[in-house]
Amino acid sequence: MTPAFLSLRDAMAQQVRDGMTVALEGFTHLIPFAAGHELIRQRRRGLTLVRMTPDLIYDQMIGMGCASSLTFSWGGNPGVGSLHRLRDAIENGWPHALAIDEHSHAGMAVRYSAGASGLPFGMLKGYVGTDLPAANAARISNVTCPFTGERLTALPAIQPDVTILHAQRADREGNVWLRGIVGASREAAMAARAIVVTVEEVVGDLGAPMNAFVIPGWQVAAIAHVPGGAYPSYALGHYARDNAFYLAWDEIARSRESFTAWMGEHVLGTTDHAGFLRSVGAVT
Amino acid sequence: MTPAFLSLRDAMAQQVRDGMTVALEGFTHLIPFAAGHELIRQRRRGLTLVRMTPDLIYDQMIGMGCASSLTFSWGGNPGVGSLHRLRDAIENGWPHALAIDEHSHAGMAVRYSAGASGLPFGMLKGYVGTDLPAANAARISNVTCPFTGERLTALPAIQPDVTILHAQRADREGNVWLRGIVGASREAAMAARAIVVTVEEVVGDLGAPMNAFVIPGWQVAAIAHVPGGAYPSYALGHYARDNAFYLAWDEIARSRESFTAWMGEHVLGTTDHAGFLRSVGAVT
Amino acid sequence: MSATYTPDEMMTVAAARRLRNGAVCFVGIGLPSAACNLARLTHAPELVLIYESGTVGTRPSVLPLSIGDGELAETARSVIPLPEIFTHYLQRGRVDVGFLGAAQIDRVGDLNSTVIGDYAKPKVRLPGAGGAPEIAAHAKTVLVVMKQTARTFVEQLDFRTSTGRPAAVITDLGVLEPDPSSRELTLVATYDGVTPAAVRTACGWPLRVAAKVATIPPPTAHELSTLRDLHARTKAAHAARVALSHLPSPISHLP
Amino acid sequence: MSATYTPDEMMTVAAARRLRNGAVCFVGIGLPSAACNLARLTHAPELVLIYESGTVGTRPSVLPLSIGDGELAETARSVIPLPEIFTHYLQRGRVDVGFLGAAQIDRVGDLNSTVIGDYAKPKVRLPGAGGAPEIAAHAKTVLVVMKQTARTFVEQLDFRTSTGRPAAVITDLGVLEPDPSSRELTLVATYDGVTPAAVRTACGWPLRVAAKVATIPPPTAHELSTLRDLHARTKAAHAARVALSHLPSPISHLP
Repeated sequence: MTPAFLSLRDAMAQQVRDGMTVALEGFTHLIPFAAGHELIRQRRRGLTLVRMTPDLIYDQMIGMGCASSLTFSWGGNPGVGSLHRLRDAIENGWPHALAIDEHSHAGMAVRYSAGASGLPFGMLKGYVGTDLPAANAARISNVTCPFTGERLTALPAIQPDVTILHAQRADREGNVWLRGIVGASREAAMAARAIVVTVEEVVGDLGAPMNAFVIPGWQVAAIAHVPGGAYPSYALGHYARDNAFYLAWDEIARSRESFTAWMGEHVLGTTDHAGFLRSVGAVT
Repeated sequence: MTPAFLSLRDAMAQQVRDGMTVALEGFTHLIPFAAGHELIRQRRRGLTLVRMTPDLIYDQMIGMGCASSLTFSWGGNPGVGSLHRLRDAIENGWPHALAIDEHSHAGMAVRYSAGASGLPFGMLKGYVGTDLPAANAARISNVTCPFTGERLTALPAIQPDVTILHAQRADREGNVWLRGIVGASREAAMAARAIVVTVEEVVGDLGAPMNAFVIPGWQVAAIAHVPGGAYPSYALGHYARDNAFYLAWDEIARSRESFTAWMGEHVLGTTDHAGFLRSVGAVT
Repeated sequence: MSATYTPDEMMTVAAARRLRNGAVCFVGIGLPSAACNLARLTHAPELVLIYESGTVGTRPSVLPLSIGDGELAETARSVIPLPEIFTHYLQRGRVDVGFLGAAQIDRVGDLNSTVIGDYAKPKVRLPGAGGAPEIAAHAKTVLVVMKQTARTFVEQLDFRTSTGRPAAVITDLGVLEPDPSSRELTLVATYDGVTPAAVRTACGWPLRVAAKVATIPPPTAHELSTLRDLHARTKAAHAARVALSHLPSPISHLP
Repeated sequence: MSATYTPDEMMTVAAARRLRNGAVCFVGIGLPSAACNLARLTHAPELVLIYESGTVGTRPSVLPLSIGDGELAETARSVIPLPEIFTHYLQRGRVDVGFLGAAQIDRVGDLNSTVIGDYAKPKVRLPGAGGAPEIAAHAKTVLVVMKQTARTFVEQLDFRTSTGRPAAVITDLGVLEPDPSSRELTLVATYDGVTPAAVRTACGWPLRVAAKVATIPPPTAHELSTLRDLHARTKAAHAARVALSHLPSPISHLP
């Protein structure tokens, strides 16, 4: 049936509760920043956050105290350097301790794919000879091929309570079309118990070509219409990645004080994403 | 690098040799009939044929004695009934004995996906309580999830020597675009040691939309330009499935005599696919 | 009220009525496809049809002959790789209703579509499993539609292709459902004019009959005309030979 | 002939020269991306660049800041789901050259990009593995590009993120290759004006030096201008703030 079309505030309040396992996916492209900011405004706590690349959005959510645990595979500011809030949480436990469940990209892809496929685990040729298995022994194991005897690395499936995506377009039936770099978004969505999507636009006819990445509406729990919802990440065909903002974030997030002040002014100090965009000068 | 653009005859002669494991894939759509007919004309022998649905093309190849073994998951004439030549080979060993390696669709998809992923096996929740494992014990086994203890069915990967596909379009770099129902074609292609493609048209600019199913040219061994190459299967956007031919095949293939006469006249009696199409009245 | 109808038509209508609007159905070719599309064209316009070829949310105007006809792709919400149909949809538990047929069924609803006779040296080699074992295992509700004869409803399957424990078996004579405790298929309803005794005769095991056997109302005029229109459109579409016009010459050596 | 150049530029040029035309490269962000695109814009126009974001056969005109910039998607031959990059391409053995950097490297070429200090209580938490372990394991040839200091070329890694046994380590001082028998990284070439003694000083273990150390020719004028143009275009592109014009109002309740 058709998903609920809700305001972003209602969608987040209805779908995400403290203590849940939540994946805000999108690989560099289509990162659901607006949804993450709304979760910060709603003061969610104790979340297990899952993302291949935590990126600025989880740096912000971790720094604001939303997360008790992080599952990830590469935790930097791409092309810039560190995620200072992520580092502060792991190195110093600020604002509180953060448990980590760390993998490689290939491993995270396998875990999402297994979850999307309804399998309890997935496997890959990887991690062999590295220190990853010892560092995360509870979630890295082995299986032996019953035909060849080859030993493979086994990883448990990820099935988030909620996967949140941003997409360019939904139609009025709630079918969602993602276009461009999709990362592991589809797998993260199909793995989830509930799928929530923010979109740039809602149209009558989706207009997607044959074989496009379309998530059928009957699988989607809620849709919020949030233009600019991926900013400072990007939405191909709508706006580019604000690389200058990613460069600027390095300085903003470097100290607890400047981070807290910035979040207070631009996220907690605004009531919705349009307000955030005006506040940081992304719209005039 | 750019693949070789060859005549169909040269492409088949160069890439397919007796005794190889060959997958002519395409699920109902884009079945590479022209390539199969050319392998019959070249009197290939001892092939291990792999296809989820043998369809008319393998009925023909088996009846003409090309195959010593068949790996498959559903061997009927879709919506019509039996594949009489496949039945005659299994039931009576005509024209000679045919070994079979039988699975479900889900199992074949898992086997191709494992092959495409470079894994020695794949797994699914399936086959439990059925007679399939006992019927094919060498190729159906089990693994246990190291995290949950759940028992899963394990199947060996398929990596064909050659996978042959038909597609709507290639560009002059050899990039190939498949549009519409793709079945497990992509997985069968990525699993293969060599990929050979017949196409409806060769163009300067592929014109594929973002996220289309494109096989990069540098992975393709050879391309043959064969308009109508999927007939009596179909190529979306070019021509429809000749359902009337599929209905008529039931009578043609029912007896060894009528089958042999038909193949003699229309396949062995023609030198190429254009000749075949004229011979069966598909072009005038 | 309703015109004369065949047992096949009654069976298709009875199967269609089982589908609630909005359900996600994994559809096989033949009777299941006819029943699902009849439901979609009558009481269940938002029925979601998934065919194993990779077409999700398709709305064909004629019944496909094969499970991958172009009609299915062109009217689908989404056309995806076949492996994802079995992993992301079926195995992940995103399918409400799976519809199956078979050559043989036994008293607990297990199915054979593989061989008659011995597997290694079959008397009749049937098409085989296709999507059936996993549809049977993973759809939340499994429905079986097949004509009932003593030759097909058997005491002992020649081969167990699928084990599905169907919620109902809809035949051309009536409807069987598993007994709540023993799981044995039991006659719970017949069509107008069919006696339980007639149904028992057309069964290879001593068929149990429920204490109260319902009578399923005959097709309505609307159901019947919709089904017949669908079949007529389908027959016309499949009879037409395909001609490839303006076939260009192959180009042998290109770049 | 060639203008003055920096050690970074020399390192990038030396890395680019290692790539033969037509090779399939799995590219990381930073120095590897610069080297691969320099090669593509000079001697290897048919180099196939794969970024882990899912872009296959991409031809960016500016270097991406992130591994998933829109520029990569828009200039790619194919944009596919990320899991397939790791399964169908890398793990299946369809990648010729994998390019890696790291925070630490040891004498056999194993790499650390995870932590400095103890994993459970790190002194410096680094970004982590990303695609590195599988690039190192599955690319037919692994190349490492990183600046050489005694602090980063270490006797003992703090954490083994990847074990790749690289075919070559290209630094800002020269090139190390594994000794054919011991597999220990050995200095085989230096840049113009760099002595083996200087390279040994910038290494945390007693670096072995090959019997014959080659000298790598300095960047040509063409290489240097191509690289500088690329960096200039990139810097200009990344400095521009993005403004979302004509943002429509959100619609709260739709159908």
